[in-house]
Amino acid sequence: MQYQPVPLQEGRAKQPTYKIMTAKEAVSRFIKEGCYLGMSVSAAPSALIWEIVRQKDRIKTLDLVITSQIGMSSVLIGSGLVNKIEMAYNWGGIEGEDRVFRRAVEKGIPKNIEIEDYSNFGAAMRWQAGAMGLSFMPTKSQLGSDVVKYNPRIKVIDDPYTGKPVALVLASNPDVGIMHCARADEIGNVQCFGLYGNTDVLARASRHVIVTVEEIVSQAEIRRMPNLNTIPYYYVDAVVHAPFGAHWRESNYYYHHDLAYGLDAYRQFATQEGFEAWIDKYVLGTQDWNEYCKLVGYDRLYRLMLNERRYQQFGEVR
Amino acid sequence: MQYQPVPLQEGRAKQPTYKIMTAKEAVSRFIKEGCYLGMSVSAAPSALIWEIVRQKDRIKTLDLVITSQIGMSSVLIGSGLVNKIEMAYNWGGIEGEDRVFRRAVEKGIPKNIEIEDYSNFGAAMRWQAGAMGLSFMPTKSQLGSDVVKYNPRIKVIDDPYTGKPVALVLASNPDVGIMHCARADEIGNVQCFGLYGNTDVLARASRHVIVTVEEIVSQAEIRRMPNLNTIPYYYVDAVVHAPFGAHWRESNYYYHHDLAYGLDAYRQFATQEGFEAWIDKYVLGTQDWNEYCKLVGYDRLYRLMLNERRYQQFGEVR
Amino acid sequence: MSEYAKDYSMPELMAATVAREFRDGELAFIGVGMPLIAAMVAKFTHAPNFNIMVEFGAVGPSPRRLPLCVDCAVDNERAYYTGTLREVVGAQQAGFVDVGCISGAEIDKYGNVNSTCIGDYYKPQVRLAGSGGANDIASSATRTIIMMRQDGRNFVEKVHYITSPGYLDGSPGAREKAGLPGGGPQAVVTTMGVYRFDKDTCEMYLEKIHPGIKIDDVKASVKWNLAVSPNLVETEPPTEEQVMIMRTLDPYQVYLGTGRQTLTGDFEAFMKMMEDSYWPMSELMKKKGIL
Amino acid sequence: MSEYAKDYSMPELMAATVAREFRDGELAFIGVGMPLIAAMVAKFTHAPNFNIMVEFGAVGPSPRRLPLCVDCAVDNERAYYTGTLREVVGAQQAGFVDVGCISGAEIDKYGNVNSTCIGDYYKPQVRLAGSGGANDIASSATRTIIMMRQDGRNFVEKVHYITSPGYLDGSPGAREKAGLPGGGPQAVVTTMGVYRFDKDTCEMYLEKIHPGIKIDDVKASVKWNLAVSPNLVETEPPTEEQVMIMRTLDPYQVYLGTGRQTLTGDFEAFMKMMEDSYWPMSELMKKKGIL
Repeated sequence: MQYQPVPLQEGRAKQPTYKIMTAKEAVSRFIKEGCYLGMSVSAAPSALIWEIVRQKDRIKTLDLVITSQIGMSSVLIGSGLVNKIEMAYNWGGIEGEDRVFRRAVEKGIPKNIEIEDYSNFGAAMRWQAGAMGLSFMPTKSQLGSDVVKYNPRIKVIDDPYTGKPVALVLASNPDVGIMHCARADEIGNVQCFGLYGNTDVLARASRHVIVTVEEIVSQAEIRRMPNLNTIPYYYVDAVVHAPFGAHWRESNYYYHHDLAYGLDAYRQFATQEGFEAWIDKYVLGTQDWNEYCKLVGYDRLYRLMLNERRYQQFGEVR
Repeated sequence: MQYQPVPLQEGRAKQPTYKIMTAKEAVSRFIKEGCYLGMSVSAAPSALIWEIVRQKDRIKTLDLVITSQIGMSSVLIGSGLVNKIEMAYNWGGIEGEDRVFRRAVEKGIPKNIEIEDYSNFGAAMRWQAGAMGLSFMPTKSQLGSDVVKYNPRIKVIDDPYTGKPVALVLASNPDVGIMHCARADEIGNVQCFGLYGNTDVLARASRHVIVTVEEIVSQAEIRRMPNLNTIPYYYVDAVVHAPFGAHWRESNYYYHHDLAYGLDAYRQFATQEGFEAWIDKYVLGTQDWNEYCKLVGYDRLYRLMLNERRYQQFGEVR
Repeated sequence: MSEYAKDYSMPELMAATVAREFRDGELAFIGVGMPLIAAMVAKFTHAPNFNIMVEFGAVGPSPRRLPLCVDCAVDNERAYYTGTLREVVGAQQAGFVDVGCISGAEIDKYGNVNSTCIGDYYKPQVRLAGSGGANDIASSATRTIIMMRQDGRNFVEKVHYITSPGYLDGSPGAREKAGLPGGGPQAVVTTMGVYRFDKDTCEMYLEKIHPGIKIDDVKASVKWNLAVSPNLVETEPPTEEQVMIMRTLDPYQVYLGTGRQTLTGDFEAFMKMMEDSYWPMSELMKKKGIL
Repeated sequence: MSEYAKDYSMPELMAATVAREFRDGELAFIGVGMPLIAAMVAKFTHAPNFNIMVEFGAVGPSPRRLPLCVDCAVDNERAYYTGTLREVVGAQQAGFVDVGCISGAEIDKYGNVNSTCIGDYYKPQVRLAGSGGANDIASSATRTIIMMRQDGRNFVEKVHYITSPGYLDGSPGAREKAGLPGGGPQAVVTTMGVYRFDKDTCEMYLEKIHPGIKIDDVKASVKWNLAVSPNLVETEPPTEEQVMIMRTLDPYQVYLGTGRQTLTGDFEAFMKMMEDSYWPMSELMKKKGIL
């Protein structure tokens, strides 16, 4: 016996310190070359994705993990940043066919990407497992289908209790999770309003978390209704104030999907040249999110906001 | 081929119909002899437990499943209703030693009960599994301890991904789940305010759900902040309006724990005679929850409410 | 009861046909597009207590605008519940979803659907969207309704990739053996007719044929030897009221016509569609007693 | 820095000792009782950015009343987060909880703790509360602090039932082999002294002895041959400020004395305690700059 106590381990909790910074700073600090990047869909973290594309020469490659994504992941794919995508769905939704994704998978333009397919629930349960420090979660989705056949990381075992087949999915713990949410305080307590898909578990599963928000609020405002704290501060590394930060997608209770813009973007994405011209203008041609918003037009963004507020406002029935 | 289409199956969703009834009616309708009964702790469903004791000659026996319970489960145990309890903790908390529980386990008074021990997380994940239609959930709790040794329904397997041990807990799907919550509308959309432990998954895992609430509200009020809907209507069979329905325990933002009363009850529970006298007076001696409240005194209940509201009110920082 | 419409389109016929598959009091897992229109038609006509779940975390919305996607702010409008995907898909896995709608690029005679790729999985000729929630619905919903375009090439002997399981190889109890909790496909509604699955053989057969469609054309567009119900009937047309509801909700025919082309890049037209919707939809709801 | 208190009780010494185990910026999993008092003392003195999690679903409460249980409305007061047990215990399993406190009826030299039964599990001489969250903390918290009464009988060679795992059989890597993610026991604070666990042997040894306690009495109250640090020191007494904070928060000594007897059946005394707390606690927080 040496009378040396058991040494202290390092915990994972982020401290309750001031975390507000710019998108440029947050992306520079946390997203490294080869990063395993998780991203939300509700709402889409456009402001951060644009910034990642601006820093693409430094970041070089990413492995993406999503559940479903509509449009925004393809901005990274078309920019040549993505080596691999773990996903349930990557397409255009109402905007239709995702030609950027098709070009990459079918023709290797701008480069080949590897795909790992799941169902939405399978993909979501991977973050659920990661959030709870477990290495897998069971699901009944995916059984009997070719999703299981072509994905060696889904293991079908005999359920130890029932003897019936059950599909296990491997935990996903992204190096960095990026997401757009409604509001946060300065230490990183985050509120999501409306539907938010898997944003809560993505934040819990990720080693580092960058959140863009529509509004910054005080800690007292968070404490007014602690049931609405979707992501407590100990998960969060950086809070970025980015109003309209999900455009052209929606942010519940703030503004809705800019369909006219999304359809037009998808039209341009039909060719790689069109895609690159679009990126040159809207992403590389703007220095930050505020410049992007000016290019789109704050009058336009304000119209989207007014229309959303005509129909719904958090805490009211309109 | 017979050209007979695949027959329709029955779904589990409860319909969006009028569900308000009395505790007497709800207990009569859903809690049968030998019922496998799950109950919440935050808040405690006292009004329903009292009613179950009043109907004990009909119900005869129950198998209880809880995570932790403080005091209220012992009202059922001391009344001789409980054959088995699946649990993580059953004791008095700040009220101290649970003599009712001890008498039953150590001396078979008023009758023997079987115990199945879990940790809180292990017990909670059983309802999580049941809520999602899975037969088990993995946990890292309970490993290496005697909880696993003495509970054959916890299976320690080699994790198929890491090769390390992981403890699986069997899903729990109670016949009936009972819980006390803050507010509900008439079709059974339920809000829990503050901390609510495992009430959400208990409701999802249970075949039938009876909820007592402090307040009945309109569907529009639920829709004002749908993020606060803790238990959507399709899980709920019965809504019972029972203000102060968790006394002597607390109901967040409504009133706090009546410690003076709880300590006094526990003093009386020290002997089986004392317990029975207490039950005769407070439970069997009152016809319904309103009579119980009158016996305790609405002036006293009102003081507990005023004190809670001095310190906190949902939606405010006081 | 409303009269049958004299003037209606094929998408309107399909949406009305799907609407008739939904029953009052049910809970349905609905993506956007045509199934959403069908769900609203059902709720506004024969099924006022019918509610929808939307994948990324909404239950029972009562919107007065056209929802634009499964994670759309509009899905949130006056919903009973909003939150996570795990709530709605977890409820589905546990048996709480009565009916779900899916689509795909290919289907086989046992109702297995492909929405992942055409050609080899690793070197696809055409890469498609992937499962999204389609596999989850097909696995766990109590019954599944499949909506498909029938283009002469996509009703195949064997799909390139089973994204969403139907009755698998059609052997007795195949779904149960695979561990799937849901009941499987109940109907396939296409641009040519309505199909069901035989309870013994699990094989798809033609139950109804759309007005004006010829049986030989249907058979020619199916790659296996299609069975036809001896009681084959013509598909019931939409009622005037059903068509009126569809056109109120989707006046630009975003889901039921060429609205997307119209709106591409036209912000003013799009805003007009979203803004003008409030009053007619509110009036319609009031008339129907929908909250 | 505040002076050492001249007048303090054994529970106050223990609470102050535990408070010193908590570091600024940490997140702690805390039950009620003495650990809660220790946590508040830490936050109000050397660790203003220290926050607690309460088992049934609260994070970072800032109450001005005495919390009465782990599912108490008071735990909710001005919390950052409230909701589920799975959020806080799930976070703990994933490594987000720096430190947790547990207690029990028996402990062995490897820090295994029993709070389930004395005697045979199936026919217990004394049945106790069961694990509650103690097993979860002992399994997954980055480090665990154990608080125990030391009564001459409960520091045993082998506990009747391992409710909360310490270093199990003390063999190298025993916790990791069992699959336990947390770091294990860091200290045991009792009515006699403070113990730590040797990093090689995982055996408990006496590090500090409380003022006025004799080493022979400590050894006599331990059922194995207790190792004593060659650098044994006396436990640091609480400061005046620490004692003042404890007495402001728990004026009736509910957790640190005989308050529960006083309050039994006395509603007026209980209400007075809960009502009078608002102003002195608010003033104390203001002085300390605690939100």
